[in-house]
Amino acid sequence: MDIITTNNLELWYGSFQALKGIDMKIPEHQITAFIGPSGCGKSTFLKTLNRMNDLVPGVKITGEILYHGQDIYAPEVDVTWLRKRVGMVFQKPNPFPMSIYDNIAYGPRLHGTHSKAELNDLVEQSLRGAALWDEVKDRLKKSALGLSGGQQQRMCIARALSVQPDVLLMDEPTSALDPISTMKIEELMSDLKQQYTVVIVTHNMQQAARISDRTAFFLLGEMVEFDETERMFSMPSDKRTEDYITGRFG
Amino acid sequence: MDIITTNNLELWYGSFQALKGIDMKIPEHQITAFIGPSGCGKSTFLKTLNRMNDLVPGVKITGEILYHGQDIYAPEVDVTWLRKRVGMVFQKPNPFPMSIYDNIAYGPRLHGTHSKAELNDLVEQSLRGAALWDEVKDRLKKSALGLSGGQQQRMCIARALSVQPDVLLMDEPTSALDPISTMKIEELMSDLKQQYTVVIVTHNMQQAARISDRTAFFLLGEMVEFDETERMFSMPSDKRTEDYITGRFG
Amino acid sequence: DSGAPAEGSGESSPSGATQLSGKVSTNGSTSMEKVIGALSEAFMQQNGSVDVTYDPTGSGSGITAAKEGTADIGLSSRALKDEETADLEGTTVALDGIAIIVNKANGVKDLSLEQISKIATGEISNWKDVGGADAPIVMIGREAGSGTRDGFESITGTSEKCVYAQELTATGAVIAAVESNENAIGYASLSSVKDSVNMVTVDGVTPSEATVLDGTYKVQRPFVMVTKKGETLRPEVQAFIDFALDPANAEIIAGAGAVSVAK
Amino acid sequence: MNTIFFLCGMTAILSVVVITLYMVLSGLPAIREIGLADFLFGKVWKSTAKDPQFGILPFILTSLYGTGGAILLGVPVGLLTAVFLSKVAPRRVANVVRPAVELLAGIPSVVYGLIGMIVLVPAVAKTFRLANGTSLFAAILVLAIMILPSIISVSETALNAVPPEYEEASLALGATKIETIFKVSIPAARSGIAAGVVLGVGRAIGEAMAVMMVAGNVANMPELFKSVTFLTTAVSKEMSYASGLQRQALFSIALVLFLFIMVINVILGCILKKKGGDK
Amino acid sequence: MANYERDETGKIVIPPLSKGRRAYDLLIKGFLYLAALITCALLVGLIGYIFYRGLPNITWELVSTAPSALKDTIGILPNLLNTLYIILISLLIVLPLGIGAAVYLTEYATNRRLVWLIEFTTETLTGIPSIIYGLVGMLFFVQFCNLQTSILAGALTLVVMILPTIVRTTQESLKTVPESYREGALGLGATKWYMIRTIILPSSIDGIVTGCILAVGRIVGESAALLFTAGIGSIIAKNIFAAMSRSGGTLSVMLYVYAFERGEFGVAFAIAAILMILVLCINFAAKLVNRKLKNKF
Ligand SMILES: Nc1ncnc2c1ncn2[C@@H]1O[C@H](COP(=O)(O)OP(=O)(O)OP(=O)(O)O)[C@@H](O)[C@H]1O
Ligand SMILES: Nc1ncnc2c1ncn2[C@@H]1O[C@H](COP(=O)(O)OP(=O)(O)OP(=O)(O)O)[C@@H](O)[C@H]1O
Ligand SMILES: [Mg+2]
Ligand SMILES: [Mg+2]
Ligand SMILES: O=P([O-])([O-])[O-]
Repeated sequence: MDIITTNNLELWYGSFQALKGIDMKIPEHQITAFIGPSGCGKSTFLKTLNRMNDLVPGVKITGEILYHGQDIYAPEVDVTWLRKRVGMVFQKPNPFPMSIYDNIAYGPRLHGTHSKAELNDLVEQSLRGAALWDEVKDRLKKSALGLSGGQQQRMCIARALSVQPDVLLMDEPTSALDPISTMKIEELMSDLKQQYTVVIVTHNMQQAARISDRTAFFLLGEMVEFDETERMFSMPSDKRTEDYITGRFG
Repeated sequence: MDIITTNNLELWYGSFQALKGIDMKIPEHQITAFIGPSGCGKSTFLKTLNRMNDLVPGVKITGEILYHGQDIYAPEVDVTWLRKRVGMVFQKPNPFPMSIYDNIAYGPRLHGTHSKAELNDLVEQSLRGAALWDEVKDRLKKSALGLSGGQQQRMCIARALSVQPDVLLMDEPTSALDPISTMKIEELMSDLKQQYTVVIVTHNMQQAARISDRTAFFLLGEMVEFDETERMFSMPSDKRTEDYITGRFG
Repeated sequence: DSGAPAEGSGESSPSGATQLSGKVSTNGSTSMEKVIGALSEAFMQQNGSVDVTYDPTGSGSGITAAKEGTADIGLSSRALKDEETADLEGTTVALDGIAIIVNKANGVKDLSLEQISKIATGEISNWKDVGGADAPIVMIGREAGSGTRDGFESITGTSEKCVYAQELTATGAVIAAVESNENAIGYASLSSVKDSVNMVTVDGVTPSEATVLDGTYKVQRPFVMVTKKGETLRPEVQAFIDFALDPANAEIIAGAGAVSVAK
Repeated sequence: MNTIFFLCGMTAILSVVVITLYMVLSGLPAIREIGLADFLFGKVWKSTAKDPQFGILPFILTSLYGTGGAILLGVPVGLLTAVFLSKVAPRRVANVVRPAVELLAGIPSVVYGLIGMIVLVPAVAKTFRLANGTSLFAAILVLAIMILPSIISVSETALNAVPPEYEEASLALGATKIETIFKVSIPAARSGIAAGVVLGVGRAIGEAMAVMMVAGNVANMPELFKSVTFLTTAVSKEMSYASGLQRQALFSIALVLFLFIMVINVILGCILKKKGGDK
Repeated sequence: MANYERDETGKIVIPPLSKGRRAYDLLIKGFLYLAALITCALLVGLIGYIFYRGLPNITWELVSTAPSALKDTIGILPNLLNTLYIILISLLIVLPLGIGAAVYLTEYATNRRLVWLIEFTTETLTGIPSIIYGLVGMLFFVQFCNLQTSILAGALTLVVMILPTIVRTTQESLKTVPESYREGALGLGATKWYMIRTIILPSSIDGIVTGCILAVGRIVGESAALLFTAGIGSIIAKNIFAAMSRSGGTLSVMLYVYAFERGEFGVAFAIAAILMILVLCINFAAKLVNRKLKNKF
């Protein structure tokens, strides 16, 4: 089953075309990785999937993005609902300047959960889901800014989980982290795919090879190739992909 | 003849010792290169030679630096005189925001030359000395900021020459430049040593090997080895020097 | 009409035809501003090289300035107190009526001194009690220390008992406040009152130059030039005081709205 | 040259020392004579009476209430305007409103006083059916308008400095823009906003001329619709005429005002330093 | 895992934003627009009213004559001049002082505590209200230095008041001068002062100009500090030196005097309109300089 489908997606920042005719089907309960050289449009494409690009002034989008068959750019779509279902984790860990508890409870409160008990439950669940519960359960009321970088990133994942999304979009979630934290998060992602669909942008081809089920290679706003990760890295069908993964450019 | 001699020079930034017991004799009319890994104290040592380190708050210096036999840290020494004699060129070209002419004339004016004819002469001489005259002679009144990076750096060398120094200190003068500009400046240095004593800091061992007569290798604030360049690169006497020039660290 | 005073001053000037020069500094009461302004303007027209300056700092500061010698002439819009006359000399140069003013829309034309004092103390608080419309009375006065307030309160016997709705720091402000409030009553230097407000008659007497001078209009106070006792004044300073006292210049003072005492 | 520049640098210190010295030296004698408690907590100010009374509680309370009222009105409007400018307004609209705010800051205080006196005071009297419109309320309105620009500009700066990552995170959790602003941006900018408020407090407590023209200047205990005297106007209204103990007492009021301001400055300094420390 | 409501084609059905949240959104948005509207309305109202009342009262006679008590006329020429004099004198004094202090702070000072102290006191001066400046100016300049109520005393008082503005803007722009300029000059054997004179100050001229403009704005609008120090004199002095030693009211002070003390509202509004025009010009000039500043770097 494909959870997200894009048809001939094009995107302009003003007069600059950042995405060119992208057709992609993102399968449910798998990890899909986007790779490509800097500036090729990976982040841009990721952000169109939960409409975070709406915030950029001067953006123009044509084509379709279907989420469970529903066009997410249709006028009747409530973007807050969409973003609740399609969560996002950013490159740099970005905890709110509040307590760990309040960080995690932020989303649920927003969407109407106010009962103390329910919130406690959700916070614990989410933190467990992000493999952080044991490390922080005694300091939930402390500021989240006091966590280490890796912990902060896992907390951000927990925060994204707290609103019970379907899909998790992650834009280079480990590029600001040390190797050990990176490893923990990679492990976490493999766990997550049991319940969630994960889409990850990475500049690290080894990472894509290690953790993803399918990989898409972007170049200059085009999706050059999209295939099972193993096949892509062993026998890419496009010359440019091959050049890229063998390190000939980028 | 040695133009500069240091005896047991030590330097502290606050409580951090950046230079440890340096004894060095810098010969006249030669190019002396300082090499060593980042943070080893090359720039610091260079700057003590014309007392540019005086500007850093909390600096403490012991030992002696003799310039033509005179201790430059002696109380009666006029530091502006010293800096006129021992000129300096910096890593990043730093033209003043004025015309090329005024940039070059800045030093002479400073030291009391105001006659128009003399200034014109000096400007031409200095620019010729820095192999820049032909390129800029028609735009002397234009802003120096309009020059290319390599031209700017040669202009800075011309500016240093304009006050007729003995010694030119250069701190990585080509590290911000493209290969062609670098080559021009290396050629220029070889010309300059006819008239001046040149001391150059470089992070580029090939450069040191190409242009210098003697090379000093610094490590963690110590001068590990100081020898003729050819000998140093062919048969270093210290194990650490060998490790460094063969690329085993740094 | 500057021709007339010019002649007069020539006669009264102690130094006769000799050219006066220098600076005369005056300092003090703000309500004397108009009178001093007019006098000094005329005086300087005649004596081109004398510079008369005026610092509107208030009567208290003016008296202090005279005492400390920081000004040649202190200006006070009240008579000197006993303890002040010990080392200061007060020369009354003019009298000033204190007009009782009401809004143009107010029908009340006359008040007795007693009614005024009752209004000031708040005993009478509605216009209907003094023959006006049924409306609250808004009493507007000056700040503590003002010569005008001092004069008004001592004559109406209301010292320390007045209940004000507003205390404003200048004559003009009082007039403006009365002008813009139908229920207001206030007091202001006669010299400054224009026809933007109504003056009530006090015990039937209309405030005017004549009634102030002959004393039938009771609410009045002096304008005083204060100098140090027993000190010979510089000729230009003496000349300025004489100029103010010269009957030939009474018109200048009258033009500024006050009543000259020169006879 | 060093010495000359050093001396220039010392002028600021010197000025503060001289100001403090003069304030304290000229303010203390009257307090000593009247008695600190009687001075600060006395409810009656009759400075020229035969048996004068110098209680400045009415002035202190008026200044506090007046400032409080101005903050109460000015902060919501100011903060919301800042939010509007920083987060909501289309750029073209913001480019019109922002200079307008700057202009508001540039209007001299006497001009505010003038309009307050001519327009506001009669309007207050009419609206609330008062015999007399000069009042604490009129002063509060004028002060609220006068502190608006500083609150807006300081808050806007603070809001603009909120890292966009915070807002992105919130939006990505399905918050609306408004929810994001009020639940994340404003809390994150709170120390800057607090600085704006404290700055406004300083402005409001120190304003003299505009207040003088609309407050009525009677030494009443503060009531919303009565003429009142602020600390600043208490000083300026009687200063010209005062002598002796009355004059000294005025300097004592100024000393109290000065201490208020110094406390506010210190608070402001602390807030700003803490904010700097966060970064 | 959520179960979606799906329509007949298999598309999921997306529920709209909950009523409560939508209402909250709308309400707050309403408040935001309201607040901005209030701010703008205030401004438009204020300025419109000032011009409406003031412009008709600006006559040639008003701006070209001195007031005469004899003729009972009002003119504000002396006050225009006084304003100019006070601006000139204060700037003349405050510029060297303020720039000097800023240069000391950024180029010379090595003692961290002293720097902190100077910056702290400078900040403190910003917070002191003008009425206090007025009082201390009266006590110190007028009485202690025996300058009398005079333009000089007023200007000196203002010097202290606007010192922080000059120091801060100069300091800001000194900090933007690249360190490499300093190294370049010193490396040629320049003394510090020569370097500052020839490189540092010329490079930060824009910031200094901005400071001046801000200071002029402050001086033009100031009243409380000047009332007790420069007074309300309205006589045209023979020259600026004669003017310095006598009382002189600036436009703002005279606006207060004409409105509040004399009830001459026509004149007051005329002055208010003139002041507003000045403020507009000052804001415009500051923008211009700022834009130039941005282009430069
Ligand atoms: N807000 C924007 N406005 C204009 N152009 C933009 C904007 N954001 C991105 N771009 C441009 O769009 C192109 C794609 O950007 P994008 O951030 O998607 O690249 P990326 O593949 O994520 O690169 P990286 O690996 O560096 O993150 C780039 O050329 C970029 O300069
Ligand atoms: N102003 C200073 N204050 C304190 N420590 C300093 C200062 N300047 C340099 N240091 C320290 O002194 C040591 C030597 O610095 P220096 O700049 O001389 O190194 P370098 O050999 O020139 O390195 P690079 O190749 O990176 O320029 C470094 O550890 C540096 O951190
Ligand atoms: Mg990216
Ligand atoms: Mg270096
Ligand atoms: O201004 P007065 O002193 O006359 O009230």
